[in-house]
Amino acid sequence: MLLREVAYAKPASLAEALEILAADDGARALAGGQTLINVMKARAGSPDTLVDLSALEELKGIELGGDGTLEIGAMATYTEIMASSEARARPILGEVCAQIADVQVRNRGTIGGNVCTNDPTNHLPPLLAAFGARFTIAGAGGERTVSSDDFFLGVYLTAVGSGELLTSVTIPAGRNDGFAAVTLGVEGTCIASAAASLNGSVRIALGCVDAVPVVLTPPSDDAEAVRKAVRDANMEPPSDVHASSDYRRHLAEVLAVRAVDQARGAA
Amino acid sequence: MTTVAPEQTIEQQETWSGQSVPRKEDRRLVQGQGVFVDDVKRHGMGFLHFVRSPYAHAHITSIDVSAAEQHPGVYGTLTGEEVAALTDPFFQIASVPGANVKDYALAVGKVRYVGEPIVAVVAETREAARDASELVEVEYEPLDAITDARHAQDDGVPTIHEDAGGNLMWHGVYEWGDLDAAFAEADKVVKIDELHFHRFNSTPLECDGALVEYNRGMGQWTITTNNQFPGFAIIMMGPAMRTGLDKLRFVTQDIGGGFGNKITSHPQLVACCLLARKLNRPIQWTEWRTDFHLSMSHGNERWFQETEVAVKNDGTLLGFRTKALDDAGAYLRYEPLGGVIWAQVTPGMYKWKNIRVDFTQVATNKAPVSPNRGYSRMQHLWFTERIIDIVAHELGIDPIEIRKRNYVRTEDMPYTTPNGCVYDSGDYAQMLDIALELVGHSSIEEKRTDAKARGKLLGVGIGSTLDSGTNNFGQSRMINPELQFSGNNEVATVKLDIFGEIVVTLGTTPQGQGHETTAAQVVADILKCSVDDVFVRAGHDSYWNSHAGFSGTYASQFAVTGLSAVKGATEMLRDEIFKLAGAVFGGVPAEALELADGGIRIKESPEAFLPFMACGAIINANNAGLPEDLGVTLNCRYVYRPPFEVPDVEKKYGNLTLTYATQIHAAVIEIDPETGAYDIVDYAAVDDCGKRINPQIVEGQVMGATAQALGAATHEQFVYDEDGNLLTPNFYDYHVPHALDMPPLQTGFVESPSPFTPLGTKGMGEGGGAGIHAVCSAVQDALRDHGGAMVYDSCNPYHRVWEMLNDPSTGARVEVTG
Amino acid sequence: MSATTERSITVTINGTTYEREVEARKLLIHFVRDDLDLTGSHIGCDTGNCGACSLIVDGTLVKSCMMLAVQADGATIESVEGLADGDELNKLQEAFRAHHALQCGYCTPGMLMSATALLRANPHPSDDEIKKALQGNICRCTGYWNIFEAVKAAAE
Amino acid sequence: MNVSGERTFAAPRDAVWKVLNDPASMAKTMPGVESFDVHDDKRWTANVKIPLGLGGLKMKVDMEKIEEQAPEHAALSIKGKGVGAMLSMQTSFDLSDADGAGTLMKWAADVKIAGPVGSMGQRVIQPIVNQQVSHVLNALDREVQNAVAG
Repeated sequence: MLLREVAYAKPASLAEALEILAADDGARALAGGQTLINVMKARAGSPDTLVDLSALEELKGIELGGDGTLEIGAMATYTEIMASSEARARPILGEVCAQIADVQVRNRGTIGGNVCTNDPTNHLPPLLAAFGARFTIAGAGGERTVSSDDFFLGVYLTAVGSGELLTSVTIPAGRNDGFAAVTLGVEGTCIASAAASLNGSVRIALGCVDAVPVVLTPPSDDAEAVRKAVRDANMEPPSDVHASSDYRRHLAEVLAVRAVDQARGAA
Repeated sequence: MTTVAPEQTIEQQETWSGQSVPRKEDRRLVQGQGVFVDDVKRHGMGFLHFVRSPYAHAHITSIDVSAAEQHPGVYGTLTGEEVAALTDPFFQIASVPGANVKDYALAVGKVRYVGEPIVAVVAETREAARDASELVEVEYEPLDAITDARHAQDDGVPTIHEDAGGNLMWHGVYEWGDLDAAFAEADKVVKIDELHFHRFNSTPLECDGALVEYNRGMGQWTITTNNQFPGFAIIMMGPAMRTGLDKLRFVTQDIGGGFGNKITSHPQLVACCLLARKLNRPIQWTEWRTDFHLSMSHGNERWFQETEVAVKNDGTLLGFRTKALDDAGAYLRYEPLGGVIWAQVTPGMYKWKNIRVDFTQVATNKAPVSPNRGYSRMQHLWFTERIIDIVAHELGIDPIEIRKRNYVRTEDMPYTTPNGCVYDSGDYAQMLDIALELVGHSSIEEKRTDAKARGKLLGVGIGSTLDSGTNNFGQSRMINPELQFSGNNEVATVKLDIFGEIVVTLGTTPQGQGHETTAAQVVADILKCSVDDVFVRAGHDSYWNSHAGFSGTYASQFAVTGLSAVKGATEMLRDEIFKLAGAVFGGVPAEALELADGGIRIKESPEAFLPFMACGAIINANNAGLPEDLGVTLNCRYVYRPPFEVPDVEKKYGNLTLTYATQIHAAVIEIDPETGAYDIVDYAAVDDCGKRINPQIVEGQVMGATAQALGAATHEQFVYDEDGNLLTPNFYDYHVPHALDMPPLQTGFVESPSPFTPLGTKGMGEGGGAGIHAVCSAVQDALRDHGGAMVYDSCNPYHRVWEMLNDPSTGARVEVTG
Repeated sequence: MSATTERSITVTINGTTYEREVEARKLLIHFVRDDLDLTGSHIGCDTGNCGACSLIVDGTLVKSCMMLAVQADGATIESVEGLADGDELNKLQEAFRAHHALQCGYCTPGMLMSATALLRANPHPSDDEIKKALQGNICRCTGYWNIFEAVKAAAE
Repeated sequence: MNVSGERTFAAPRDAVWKVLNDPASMAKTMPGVESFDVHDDKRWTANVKIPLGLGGLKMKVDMEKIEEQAPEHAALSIKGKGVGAMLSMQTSFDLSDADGAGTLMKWAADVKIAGPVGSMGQRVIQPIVNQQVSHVLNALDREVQNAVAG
């Protein structure tokens, strides 16, 4: 509670938002606020200015391309994704969104906020990494697109640089996906998570085991190959109250297999 | 008489008592019209923010508040130095060495846990107070921290309270029976190296708070607060503040949950009082969640070491000895008084005759402990239940059979325990049967097979607690002979006002227990009126409501002390109404009169009817001509004093509490062996609290206590790192149960009225500890054929279960000899 | 519009329109409780977990501790104080009372708002849907079981 | 929290040693350094704003060299004070000639974080510390290269 003093702006256009962000090194984008405002309550982080993105039409909408590619505006809320008939082209996406936190958080939390925060326990970074999603970032110099491999840089750190904004996430076509997690309580915070995508190749992303999703591409989707890929990643997951490093490493293996099984079942 | 009716619906009865009357409290609460402490505002009030210690253990070398005081909107500050000058240290309950601890409202010279308040800053707005608190410059000289009680007395460890000369706070040996004979008689001795009861609390959803006003002319403070035991707070605060107890007026209306955790807010209240006087304005303090987790009211963490159990081959339990090590945290706010309450339930539910508990309490650099639902008995009962399951496992006896073989039996009640406590009534075996039936125990092996086919490990477990209620604080004499406690009391006033309104005032501070409703039920039965005709004042006001020395809401007692006081006062009022009517009707004897329809009438000629309104009007306004010696006021105050004997301090023998409500829970769980994650798939909670005034409220307490137990058993724990940082300081990492976590629940009850109480009631509401053990027991059962780990800890999150599956030696180490 | 640390906002709560100057940093829950004296909604945590501050903002259920008051400018808000019709409790409030779905009553306002949002979107929820809809509201007194019963009863 | 590792610099040992023992160079390796103040050859202070994605964390960091054996070993005590956090860190560097060319630095640090940031959870803190450490090492590499080039 009781945030430090902060200035607030609610730009009406993407251009205006970028202008404010570029002008003020202490400015931060406010998307759904379901993480940022809590960090500000703890005063563990205190931006000088909040740039409210809620009026930016450019960041809204969920579109399904003719080739099955999904383009999701950064400000799409989890609830909107769950309800979107377009997003159902990749069914796992809505299913995973439905497991995030609770109704209230899903009503305000956004896909852009989730990935830009990149808290290791977040659901969407591993899922989007497994998809091989692409992230469109706008800045003063125009737009650029980065792959999920290049997007996630660390806890609370992504390729979105100072003065830039994530505008949308592009997800290639595919249906053969899985997601598995062990959570703190039923559908609570992830203790470990794994997402798998078997659309052409085998692509697995592990959550909660490192600062960024750990992406694995085992040569086959059989359980032993998946387990070996996890072991070969030589991860040193963080230890905390909820799990030791060893336990997380073990869960990563179990959950990777489960996610792959689900993805295979979805075929 | 004992009645059993697990699925019974409540039928229309002649009395209000025994019926699930919807609560009087609810109408305001469902409309957001409750008045909680943070809802109360005063003109010109200043908001208080505490600067808290980032270190678990450090000398404070300097404090500079000048920048904070110059911050816009700041009214002033209070430092530990000022507190030390203006107040005396809080009275200590312990004998030496704990008696020498100096505890003040703010840290003086040293900080002893992360989150300890150091400076209070008051400002015009909440935000300004917090902003200014960031400008307070505190210089520290960090010291090593002690966070593991097992090492608190090691050579070379830092001393937390230099005045106490070490980290030992209190030590006492409790021994009853003949241990040597018991172990000589035993066929087997089961040795359990160590068991651990973890640190958690009930985390009421509303945190602490106060609005404190100072009346300079009267030298008196009005403290609007959610403290749940004002009677205790004032005896701590008055002497420390060098003021009379009546100068501290406590006021509360609605409290957002307490569970014991809101008993020890007196240090913060003193800071508020000093600032209200210093700054000459009302002081508002609201504690936020992280503050609460860091600094208030953790439950006692306890180890049971070198336990030995003497047992016969047939499972007859002869005795046990153990070393109990209790972690009090950084200050003894209610300790060791609370830590030793376990003596009320020394043998658990079993006929053990020979018991030795070597009890040690130490200080650590963690938040101070305080009462917490099931306080201290929960730890001990968990331990006795652990013994039962471990012994059953080692001897190959069915955990159900060993319990039934050793239960104190109904025919033995009232039963005197080896330490002189008296179990008033109960039928444990019957309760266990009901619990087992409710979880479908007869087909448990088929369910186990079915679970196995799905790759899951099924386990079934039992947990039991005794909710000892209405205590006499008698244990205090055993920890400090100078504390001459041996009893307790509670008060109520019932009056008929001038327009015939029935008004009840209580001394209690309810936090959701429905006192307004159950008190009205008792009154309505005696005055033969409707509960709707009875107005029970909400909340507590120690100036204008009834109030006795230990008024409050704590220690499972309202149904005994509170309602007995209500009963006594109402009966006095009833008798006065009879007397008055007799006189008004011209000398009609009481036997010829009866109460009916909100008034009193002559039985034989019911048209001679005096409504309550007329009674109130006559006695207050139209009393000329009434007989001089009538002795009727229609304003009746009754103090209920539970019957107690003075305990024997030398032998630590004597009755410490009046009633024993009983809980037996059964849990069925399924573990995913690959991850250690588990689900509770069936759950039963069976409760016996004697006569139930309002079954729905009783069941609500049972449900709530169960939910807290399941949270504590699975995820809730206050974990510190070795530097003394709390790693679960909020609801993000301290996971309390959410809606989706709730298993299917069946409740059942047995009603064994207490022979010792006026209404046959027993205090209740604290019996959730049964659930903690039921889960531990079920985990152990599930692992039986999968490594056979013995559950060591009262909290078993998934990683711990996984560790026990992988390496059974991470469980408790057990050895059997003989 | 440039960034400011204070601004004037207008909100309509339970049919009454309020216009106030607020600091940008003020959370919506503080604004509602402290500035507007609508103290029915509560604060039970500081991490957005407990849901005691739940409000319906422009038809959407939110936790008002994770929203700035300035973000609610122009919004229509519903809070617990608006549920009853005068002194007449609504069906859900009556069901909470009849089923003993509250003890201390501190979580109840938020719980009622979550249940209200649920029943509006889904008048006949299944048991699982009720649990899922209340996942964001912590109650420490009841164990939720009676709350599930009350919501189910109100839906019938 | 203990973190440790190795780093090879493409520079002779004395060049690396020089950087490690130059307060001004070392201060520049701090993440988000805004200003610094050298008190003497053993003690210096930096004002930093550690760039966390959700807003910078301002800290005043005091550093003191507590051990020194040229040109192979040094140990520093670092104490940071910010509103959200208290940082305390003991770190040591051991230099040796790398196989082939360059200098091998083995380093270890014991990091303690207290205050609200410390209570945000190790799931966040541990990776953040690793991120900041790699930031420092990269900055150190740059300083070494600058020193060699300069």
